[in-house]
Amino acid sequence: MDKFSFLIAEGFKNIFRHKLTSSATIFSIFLTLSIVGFLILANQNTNKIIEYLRAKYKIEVFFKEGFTDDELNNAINQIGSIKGVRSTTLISKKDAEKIFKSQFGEDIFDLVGFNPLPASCVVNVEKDGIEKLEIMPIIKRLEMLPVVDEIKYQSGLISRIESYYERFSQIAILCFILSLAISIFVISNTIRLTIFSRKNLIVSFQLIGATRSFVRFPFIVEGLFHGFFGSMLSAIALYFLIDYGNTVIDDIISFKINFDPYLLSATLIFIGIMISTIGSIRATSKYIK
Amino acid sequence: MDKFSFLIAEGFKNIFRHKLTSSATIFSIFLTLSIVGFLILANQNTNKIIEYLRAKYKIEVFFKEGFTDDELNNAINQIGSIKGVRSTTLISKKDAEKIFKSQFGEDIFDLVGFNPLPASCVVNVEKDGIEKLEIMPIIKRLEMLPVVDEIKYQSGLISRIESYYERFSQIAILCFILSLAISIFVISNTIRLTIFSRKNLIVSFQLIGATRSFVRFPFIVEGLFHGFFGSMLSAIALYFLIDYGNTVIDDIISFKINFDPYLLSATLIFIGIMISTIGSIRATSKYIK
Amino acid sequence: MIHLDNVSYTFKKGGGVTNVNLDINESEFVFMIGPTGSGKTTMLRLIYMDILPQVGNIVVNKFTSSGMKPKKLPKLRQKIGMVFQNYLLMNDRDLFENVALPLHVLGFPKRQITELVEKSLDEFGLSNKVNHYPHELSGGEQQRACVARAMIKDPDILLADEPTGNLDPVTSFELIKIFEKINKAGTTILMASHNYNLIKGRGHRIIEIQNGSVRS
Amino acid sequence: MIHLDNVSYTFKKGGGVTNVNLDINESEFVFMIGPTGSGKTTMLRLIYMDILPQVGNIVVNKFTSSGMKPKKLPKLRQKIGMVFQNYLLMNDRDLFENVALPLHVLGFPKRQITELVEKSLDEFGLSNKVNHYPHELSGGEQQRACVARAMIKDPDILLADEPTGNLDPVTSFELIKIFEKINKAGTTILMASHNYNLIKGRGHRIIEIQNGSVRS
Ligand SMILES: Nc1ncnc2c1ncn2[C@@H]1O[C@H](COP(=O)(O)OP(=O)(O)OP(=O)(O)O)[C@@H](O)[C@H]1O
Ligand SMILES: Nc1ncnc2c1ncn2[C@@H]1O[C@H](COP(=O)(O)OP(=O)(O)OP(=O)(O)O)[C@@H](O)[C@H]1O
Ligand SMILES: [Mg+2]
Ligand SMILES: [Mg+2]
Repeated sequence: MDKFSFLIAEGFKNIFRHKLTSSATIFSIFLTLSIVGFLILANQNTNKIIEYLRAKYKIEVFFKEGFTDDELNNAINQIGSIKGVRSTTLISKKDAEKIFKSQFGEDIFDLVGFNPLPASCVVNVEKDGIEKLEIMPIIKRLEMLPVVDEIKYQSGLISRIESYYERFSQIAILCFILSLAISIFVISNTIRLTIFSRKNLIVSFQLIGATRSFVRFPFIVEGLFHGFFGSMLSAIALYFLIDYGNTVIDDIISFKINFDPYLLSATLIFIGIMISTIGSIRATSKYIK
Repeated sequence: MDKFSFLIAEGFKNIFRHKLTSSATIFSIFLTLSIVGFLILANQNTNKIIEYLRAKYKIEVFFKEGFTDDELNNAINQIGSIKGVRSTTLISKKDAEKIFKSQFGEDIFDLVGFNPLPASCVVNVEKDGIEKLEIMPIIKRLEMLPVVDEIKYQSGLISRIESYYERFSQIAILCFILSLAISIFVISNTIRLTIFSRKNLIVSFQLIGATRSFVRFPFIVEGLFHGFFGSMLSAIALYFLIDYGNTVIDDIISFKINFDPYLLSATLIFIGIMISTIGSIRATSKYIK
Repeated sequence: MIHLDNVSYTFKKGGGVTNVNLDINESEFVFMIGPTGSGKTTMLRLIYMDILPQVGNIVVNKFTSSGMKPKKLPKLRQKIGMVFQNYLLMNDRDLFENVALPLHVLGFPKRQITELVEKSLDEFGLSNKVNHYPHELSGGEQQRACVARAMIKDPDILLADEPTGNLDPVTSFELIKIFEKINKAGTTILMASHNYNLIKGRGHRIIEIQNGSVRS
Repeated sequence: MIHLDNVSYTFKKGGGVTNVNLDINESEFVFMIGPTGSGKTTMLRLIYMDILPQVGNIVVNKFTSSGMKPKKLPKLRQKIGMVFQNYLLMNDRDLFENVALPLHVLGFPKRQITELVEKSLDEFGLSNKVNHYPHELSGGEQQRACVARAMIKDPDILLADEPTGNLDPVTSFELIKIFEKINKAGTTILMASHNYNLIKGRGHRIIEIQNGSVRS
């Protein structure tokens, strides 16, 4: 019991005994986990881009002549319930007239004496969600409706948008993994150096009869603390950075970065403690015979 | 002369005398500059996104009735020479007919007995270049042409595209600056630790009468070498990463990351040597009285 | 207690000890003398098994060098007090903490540790230096601190490598008397020294090392 | 050559030297004796200006302690040879490189350095250890290495702090004879030692330090 509390106390004292190396470790955990946290957030927010692009995409459905408004409304409701459809807008024959006017600058009634333009419907696709949007199943379902005459869609466009998005999020995930790997390396590297500067102490400990676990335990306590403190700092820094960033960005382009500070902190602290503790154990082993 | 060559040799020998600290420094330069290099490339390639979005944007210009094809062609040429205009496509009355057919599923000739649709022209805006694209000056120029009847454009869309792009490239630049700052900190931190582990040697040097510059010079040589070697490694790693990445990405979405390996290497090596050398000088100073 | 059976150890660059046979019984007080570089420190390192013999066998307090595993070393060393020639104090903690360390390793209760350490520092005339870090001690003070640390746990065996090198004659003599006292109380002592004047005529066994071999 | 004028230096935690007056002339050979912890090392540190006096003034070889700037220290120390009590060899380089270092500091040509170092190592009986790193040397060998390093540049002043602590009587005596030789050739020597037997009756001035003060 006395031994255990001594070892815990040793771990804590070492943080202050070796201020430079402690601060270096905490600092490097702080720096690298800030990047990791930043990229976690970036990843969580990449879907905003696909939302934006998907929002611009629409399918136009032209209806056959001779259906009543009720029947059309009915059809519209059916369309609205298709998976992948976000919203539908009926463009009645009247609306089509206005569109013709705006598009060609002339009144179709004046030109022809009657309204030959068909009623139609603009189908907007789902913009949320990160799964790849498949357009063909929607088209198939639409074609099955009896009221539908013709369907206009740019099959190329949506798949291009999706693949752009896919590339983008692949890069984002790649960045994240890369930065996580680099964090692990940088932190381990720092820990390796800090423990290297204490290798003589480790040897001396063993020469006076300390067991491996006796030597190692304070390092684990230290590692835990460094990991906790460094990642905590990065979580705090990110919180304020994004909080401030959000007010600035919001003013300019009305966009807010989504984030859950508790989840972010928990993730970062978990990562920080894991890397730091494991790094300490591994680096110590090198000098423990 | 003998002293100078001794000091150079000392610097080189120290790299091997202190293998662990040398490799740690090189490793940390390599890691952090890899991120920096990656972000330099990402920055250089963000314009691909704006290009894609701008390519989707077009201005439609409707012509008045009663102009000859020559006059229209003349106008089109004038439009093509407006700053910010990439290309123009004439849509003659015939073309408009086809478009009507594809848009409304009916033949305008059948409906009306003549072609009331005006000739028009689709104007594509410049997609290259990273400056913000201003659409209004183009519109103003277009309005001044006598052949022009009406102009259709989505003033909102282009500015939204541009501001999205602006945000995106701001974030990219922010990431870059952040990563550069973090690199500087991480590298300095590592150097600080490596020199900390040699502080007794520095003190001993001074006790036997070495001048400050005598003590410091080998560290500078070492710093130069570490910086050069670490950044070189990161340049090589990035080169192969991107070379491989390009073949993979190219297969999937026909996109190639632009990069100039010489410029990239030169930039990274410059940054690496600067940070490492300055870091070494600063860290040494702490222990040189 | 300590048995060396035809032990040899040669460093890669030469030097070391060859064909050493030595028996030290429980409660013996043995001096080891020999010129500089003759292998005294190497002998002691072999006994506390910092290095293991390349030839021959060593038995210390029932621990045998052949097939010695790193895991068992702490058990052996917890029974041995070591005074290192180069002190090896931990420079990240003060005198008190340095001397207390072996007791923490053995899991002594805190109050007893404070008591024992204070008594020991008093005995070695270091009571007014408790809060000094090693670099804040004079050479002789560091050396005594190292002796205090070796003796604090009342070891079965005390190995002392040149423990009076930085002590004046008076303090050296006092140290020998302290050693004789704990030797009477049962501790086996092996002490390497150059200071023949200090040890001669005290009735203890003296073994002489020369060029890595024992001369009798 | 060395003048201490009412010099005092007290460490924050106590200890140090008080009101020291001392004059050592050119080519003198002075022994400084005193019990452990009396302030010998502190005196020497003051003389090579590792610490500057809080009271009083020190003049060494025309360098004055009051207003001493760190920039001028190397000039002073290049004329002084120091044998440190705790050796302070550079553990990242071998014996040869350690001993050669002061000559590199002074900018000697390479060939001359090799020659001088080989001669010196020979004189100290270390020729067969040229490629040993400090931790591969015995205590006494390290100590002689430190002496060799101090003497290699033929300094005006040699300050030696307990240079025989880890040497056997024979080697210690040889060292004193080497010191006497260079002293004859003009080097001023101040040597701190506990070993009264070694230094008595050799006709050199002996100053006694006790509790931080000089007794005459
Ligand atoms: N790690 C090592 N590598 C190579 N040679 C070594 C090593 N350690 C010691 N030696 C050599 O072995 C010989 C014996 O060394 P040891 O330290 O045992 O001598 P010692 O009797 O303790 O001498 P001293 O009285 O000077 O301390 C010496 O010549 C030394 O140079
Ligand atoms: N850095 C320091 N901080 C505090 N006290 C110190 C410091 N250095 C030395 N002392 C104290 O000053 C006193 C004189 O120390 P000094 O090293 O000069 O003694 P010394 O005569 O060289 O002894 P020894 O013969 O043991 O080497 C000692 O009591 C020591 O504890
Ligand atoms: Mg020895
Ligand atoms: Mg001293």
